[in-house]
Amino acid sequence: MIKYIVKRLLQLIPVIIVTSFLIYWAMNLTSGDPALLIAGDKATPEMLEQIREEMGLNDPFLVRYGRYMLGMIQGDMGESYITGKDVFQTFMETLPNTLMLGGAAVLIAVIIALPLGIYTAIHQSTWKDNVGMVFALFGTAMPNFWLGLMLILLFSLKLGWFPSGGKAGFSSVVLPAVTVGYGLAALIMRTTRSSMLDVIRQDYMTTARAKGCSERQVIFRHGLKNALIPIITAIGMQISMIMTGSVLAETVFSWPGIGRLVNDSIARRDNEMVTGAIIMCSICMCLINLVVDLVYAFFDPRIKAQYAKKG
Amino acid sequence: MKKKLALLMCLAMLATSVIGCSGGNGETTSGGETSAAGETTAAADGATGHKDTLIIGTDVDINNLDLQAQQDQINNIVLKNTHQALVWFTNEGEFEPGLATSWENVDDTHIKFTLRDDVYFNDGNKTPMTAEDVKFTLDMAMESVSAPNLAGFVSCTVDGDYEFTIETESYNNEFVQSLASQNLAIQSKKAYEDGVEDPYYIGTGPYKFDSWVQGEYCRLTKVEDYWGATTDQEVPDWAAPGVAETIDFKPYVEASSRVIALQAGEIDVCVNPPINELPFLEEDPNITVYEQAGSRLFYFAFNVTKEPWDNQTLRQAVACAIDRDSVLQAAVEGKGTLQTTILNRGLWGFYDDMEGFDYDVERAKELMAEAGYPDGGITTTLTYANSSPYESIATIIQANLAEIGITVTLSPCEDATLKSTCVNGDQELFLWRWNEDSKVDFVYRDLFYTGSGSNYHHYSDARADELTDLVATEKDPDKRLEYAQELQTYLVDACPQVPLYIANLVIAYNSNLQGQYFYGGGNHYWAHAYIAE
Amino acid sequence: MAKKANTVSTNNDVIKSRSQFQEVFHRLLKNKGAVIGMIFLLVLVIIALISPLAFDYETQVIGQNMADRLQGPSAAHWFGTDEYGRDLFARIMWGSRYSLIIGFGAVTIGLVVGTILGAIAGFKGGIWDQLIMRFIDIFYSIPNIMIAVVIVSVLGTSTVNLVIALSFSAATGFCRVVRAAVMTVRDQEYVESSYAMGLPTWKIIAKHILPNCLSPIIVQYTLQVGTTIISASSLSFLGIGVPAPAPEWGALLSGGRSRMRDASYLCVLPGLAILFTVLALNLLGDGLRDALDPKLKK
Amino acid sequence: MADLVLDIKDLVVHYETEDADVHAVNGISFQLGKKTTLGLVGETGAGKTTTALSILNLVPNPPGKIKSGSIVLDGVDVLKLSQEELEKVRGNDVAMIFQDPMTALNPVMTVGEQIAESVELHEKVSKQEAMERAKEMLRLVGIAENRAYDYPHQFSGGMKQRVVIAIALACNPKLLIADEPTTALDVTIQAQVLELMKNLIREYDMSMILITHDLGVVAEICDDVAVVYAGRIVEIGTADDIFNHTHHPYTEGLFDSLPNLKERGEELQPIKGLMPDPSNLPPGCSFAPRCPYATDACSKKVPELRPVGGTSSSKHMVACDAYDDPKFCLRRNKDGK
Repeated sequence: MIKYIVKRLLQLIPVIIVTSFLIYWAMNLTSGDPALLIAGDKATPEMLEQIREEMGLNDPFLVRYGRYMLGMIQGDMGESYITGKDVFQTFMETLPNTLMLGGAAVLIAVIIALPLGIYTAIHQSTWKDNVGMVFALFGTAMPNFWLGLMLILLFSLKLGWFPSGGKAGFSSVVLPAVTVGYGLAALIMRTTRSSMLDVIRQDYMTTARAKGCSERQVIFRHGLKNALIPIITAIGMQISMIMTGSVLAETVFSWPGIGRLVNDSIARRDNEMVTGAIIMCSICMCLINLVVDLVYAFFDPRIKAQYAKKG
Repeated sequence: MKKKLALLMCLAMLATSVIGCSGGNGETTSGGETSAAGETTAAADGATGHKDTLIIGTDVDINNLDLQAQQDQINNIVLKNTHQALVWFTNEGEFEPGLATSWENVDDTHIKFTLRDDVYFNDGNKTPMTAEDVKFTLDMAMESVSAPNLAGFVSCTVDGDYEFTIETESYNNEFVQSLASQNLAIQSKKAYEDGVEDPYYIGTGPYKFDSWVQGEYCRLTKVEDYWGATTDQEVPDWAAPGVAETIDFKPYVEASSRVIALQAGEIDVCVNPPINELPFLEEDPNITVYEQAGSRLFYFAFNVTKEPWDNQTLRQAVACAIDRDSVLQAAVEGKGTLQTTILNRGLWGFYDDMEGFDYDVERAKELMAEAGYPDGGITTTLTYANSSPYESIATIIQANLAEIGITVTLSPCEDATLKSTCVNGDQELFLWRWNEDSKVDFVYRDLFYTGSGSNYHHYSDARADELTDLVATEKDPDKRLEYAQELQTYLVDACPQVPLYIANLVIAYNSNLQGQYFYGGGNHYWAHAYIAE
Repeated sequence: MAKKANTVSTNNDVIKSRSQFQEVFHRLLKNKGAVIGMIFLLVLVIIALISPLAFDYETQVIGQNMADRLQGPSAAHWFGTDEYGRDLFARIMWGSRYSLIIGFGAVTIGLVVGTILGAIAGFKGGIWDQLIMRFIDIFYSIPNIMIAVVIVSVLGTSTVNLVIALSFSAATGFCRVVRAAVMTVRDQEYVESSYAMGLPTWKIIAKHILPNCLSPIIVQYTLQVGTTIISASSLSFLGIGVPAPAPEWGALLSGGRSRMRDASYLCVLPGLAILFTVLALNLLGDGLRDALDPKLKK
Repeated sequence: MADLVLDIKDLVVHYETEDADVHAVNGISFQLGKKTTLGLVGETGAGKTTTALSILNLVPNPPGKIKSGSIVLDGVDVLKLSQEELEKVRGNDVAMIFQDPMTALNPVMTVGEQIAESVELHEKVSKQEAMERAKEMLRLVGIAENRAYDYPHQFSGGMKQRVVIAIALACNPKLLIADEPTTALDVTIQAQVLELMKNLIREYDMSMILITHDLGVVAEICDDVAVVYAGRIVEIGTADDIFNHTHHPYTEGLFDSLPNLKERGEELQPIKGLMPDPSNLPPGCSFAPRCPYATDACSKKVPELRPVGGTSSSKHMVACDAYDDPKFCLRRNKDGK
């Protein structure tokens, strides 16, 4: 098993290299000159030139990229042009916010989606099923920033239950988490329903009933455990959606997360910060996918056997 | 090596935090939780009956608190409370003694200053602030991004503990005023030499830096043993000790949620509330909406080196075609003032009586014919930043110019792209803004002088340059005023840009707010503000 | 599985045989949701086609009359007017053109690119497969909004650039689906037999493999259009979508968000337009998935 | 009779879907005594499995509906039981073995757990005791004890069927229903499993219903045999009656379509025609369209089971009106095979 994990971590290296090259190259192409942003409106051309020299912006792209990667290897991801703070440190400061938002969103999504998915699977093709499906379809169809605005309109404006933005304790994470979570819940619910439908038809469910298990035991002890694998895959795949969803939720709710950090940095042409943040994003996602794969083994002995054999 | 270990260790911690991110259990707390937010409790302080914390909701993220390495207004607003400059600039446009009690011109190129002798830094061991610190700060500034603020500075010689002389390249009326800019506030030489971490946090102001989490909040705490409180000498108002225990600056980038946060009591001050939501705020009894004339000028401009905009008459025709009233209405719903001159309102020598080019479509058509384009037939692009007022302004100007046969395609882009496009002179028409509330030279020289970095019009005219220099160096005040007025008339006629409107300063705050000190340009002074109870 | 005539016998009448396409269509019609979806999309396409005739772009869609600014929905203006006095109903109707063009445009490009990549990866396997899949994983690990933001800031903001930016994430989706479908089909006996018959590779791909990947592709296409329309509106929300004064739904929504309190219809109505369009696409997509995949019959 | 384990009276089960109304079981009745094994024989789709599932009231509910009839198990009518009572009966008094061992076991639970589960359900025992019982059952069906902690995917097809048997017999039920237990296995394993089931039945003096379409298996194991066609029993009797004194033309057809080792080269005569479509059965005797002896009368009335008498046992009954005419005799019996 450990060997498998190490192998997966090693796979990160090519991902980091290619990602950093792509992003650095793309950011290099973007119009707009960082020196201008740093020096502000009153800068004289000579000063701009001096800043560019100082920061090595005039060097050819490959030299700058090489220097950047050299720094990366020594664990130094460079400083942000604008704030002067170390990229890695800023990222680690903002990451907990995104994880908190992402975690709450996944939690809300799972709390809504699992029972609803199972419920609609059990009562297949009845009106209950259709209502559940409409709920799911609305989730996937609704642009989540629009949902965010409507939630603000209703819950913080009219009812005043939750703060409308900013990060201040738990109550402030609720609306953004629902905004990101609802889209997630819709996808997870559809997967839960379809995987439960497959599982319900399996013979071992009839065996369980023949043993005398109650309907509840059959569904939850036997059915759910088998259905969890595709559901976990669905949640795993949604991780990138959490990051995307949160970029928008963070903008609407002024939530200081990675999405907004990257978005602002791109606007400010803060190349080092953008490249560093996106690399760390992809590392996080690869790690999360690895964790999801490991969770499989916990749930499905057949996959654990493969790891043992392969690892 | 240490850093690499940190990187790996963080990756592991990150993985575990993902699994165990139980921190995110977003169960809704009991409904109706609208008490004043913010971690510190709202215990009333006995003496002057005010709340402990003052929370200011800003519309932009604070990005860099190293005084001389940044140029953003939001950073300077925060730093104004922790650092003090040699010269104090009042919100009526006057210059009063700051840390420097007096100064006088020894000759054209030398100015002698004397310092207060009772000032010390908030570094815990009350290191006194001396001329050495001033010299160190100014020399450091010349190497930093803030060098333009000290245009004309040659050197600074220390004459005694509390005296020093600055040598300038030539006589300049406004040199002393530039010492009032927040980037040039005096920093502690000892802090830098002792290798203190982030030495730029050490200042002499009534508050000192406490903590800053990017995107979340920036917190300043009151300095108990502040020099202004312990000195026996007479202390000017601006240097009085602070009142609230802590001041928090919280960014709320989304305008509507900033306003809701104010109404819900999460923040005490809402900077730049969205104009269309003001009626809701005015109805609210415990919120005051304050409005005063501003100083930020929004303008529409030409790249005068680009065909056909090098044609002065054509530019004047376009100036007459722009309906500035509806621009003002669409952009800020009338909360601003129109003007003809190119100088920011409230600056010395502001002169608006020249004839100019008011909205007059007939005259515009005549000028078009005169310029050689009787039926227009020009197609051009208008480049502007994709943030809020510009889009509405661009849409209106597009419609206005269509009426005189000029088809304008809109090309919005990010601020960064706009700036570099304009500096490289690739743009044809563009929208931008300029905020200046102290030095007129920063307007004439920076915007219109040949070769200046911010001269996006790429305008170059010997007469204009000559007048700009005269305004800067003419000692006789009457003559200087004459030159200023002639320069403004000349520039308006040359019409490299069409000044659209000066946006009013609009700010909403908790009605119990006391001790605030507002500036037209927006860089307010919060050191004495508090919420009374 | 050459075209197999399906025998459908319903209560004793003569056994009718139908081509595969009619069979799918028949099953599709039984799914109420899919029918609603199809009807809505049809209406939308019609609106998109007739809007240039019904509304004159210059005067009604982008023309300004500050006089009747910010009027609520009324008889004159069914959806009310925005802050420049432009009729919201006309703008939303016209906006359908943008959403459809961006949605179908980006996904079609994605389809072509993705299918080619997927077919190569699935069919050739080996190092090709590794190369392409690693590349896709990279795009997959970066959130697609961020990719789009970077691309748009490189190319500049315009509808065409937006379509290109959005076709990236569409392509990754198709590549995965096609690769999976090709892989399953490749091992079937009839593919081996066509090898035995000496058919050239590209013929095998065209004649045998792609037709059988058709159903997952169709389903992916329909669902992907929905997601792309949402991404387009998200980019407009972030300010880098279709430039003003084009009435793209995302731009309308983003413009209306500052008016949430005093003119909430400016924000609600474009949102509903996006919602129903994507809902219709999803209903149709689900209906197609059930109709095309007999195994999933209830 | 006192020692009656199971008494089914004209059980009717339909599967109602939008397209059609499938009459799977159209009035099946039979009794089963203690320690006897009844073989239910017939082509696929004749309603054998549905009958078995109805005994446990396990017919999948949305489409399947038990129209009428009673199933008295040990004196209690199963169809009248509430859900809780049913759960007590299933696994305890009556247990079932399924056809395909590959999918009959829960892939994510260890074999030991799955056996222990049925023990825990019916007897108030601690987890450890249940596990011990499970190990004991495994040993009984010929699987090493320490394999209790392995997962189903680590067992071969034959071994899995043994586990299913272990699960069924965990609470030593009175009646065991085996739905084509060996069809999915290859021949050698088939013999071992059958041998195992024969010993277990004798040892636990259980009665069993064996559902199969393999006459060889029936001959080896079953005491009585019931031939099922289109949801009805057409002939029932002891194994000897059915094999040696076949009376119903369908049974004769079944035997004819079997290759006979003695006379090689004899041409096989499959029964002509196809199984009738259960959603619209032909009128009268549903075998009439394919019956070589059919007359017009056959398609008028549904033939009832009538005792055969003669040399066969008292249990031997046949549902064929051709026997109204006493001289009627199957071709098979004429040659005295």
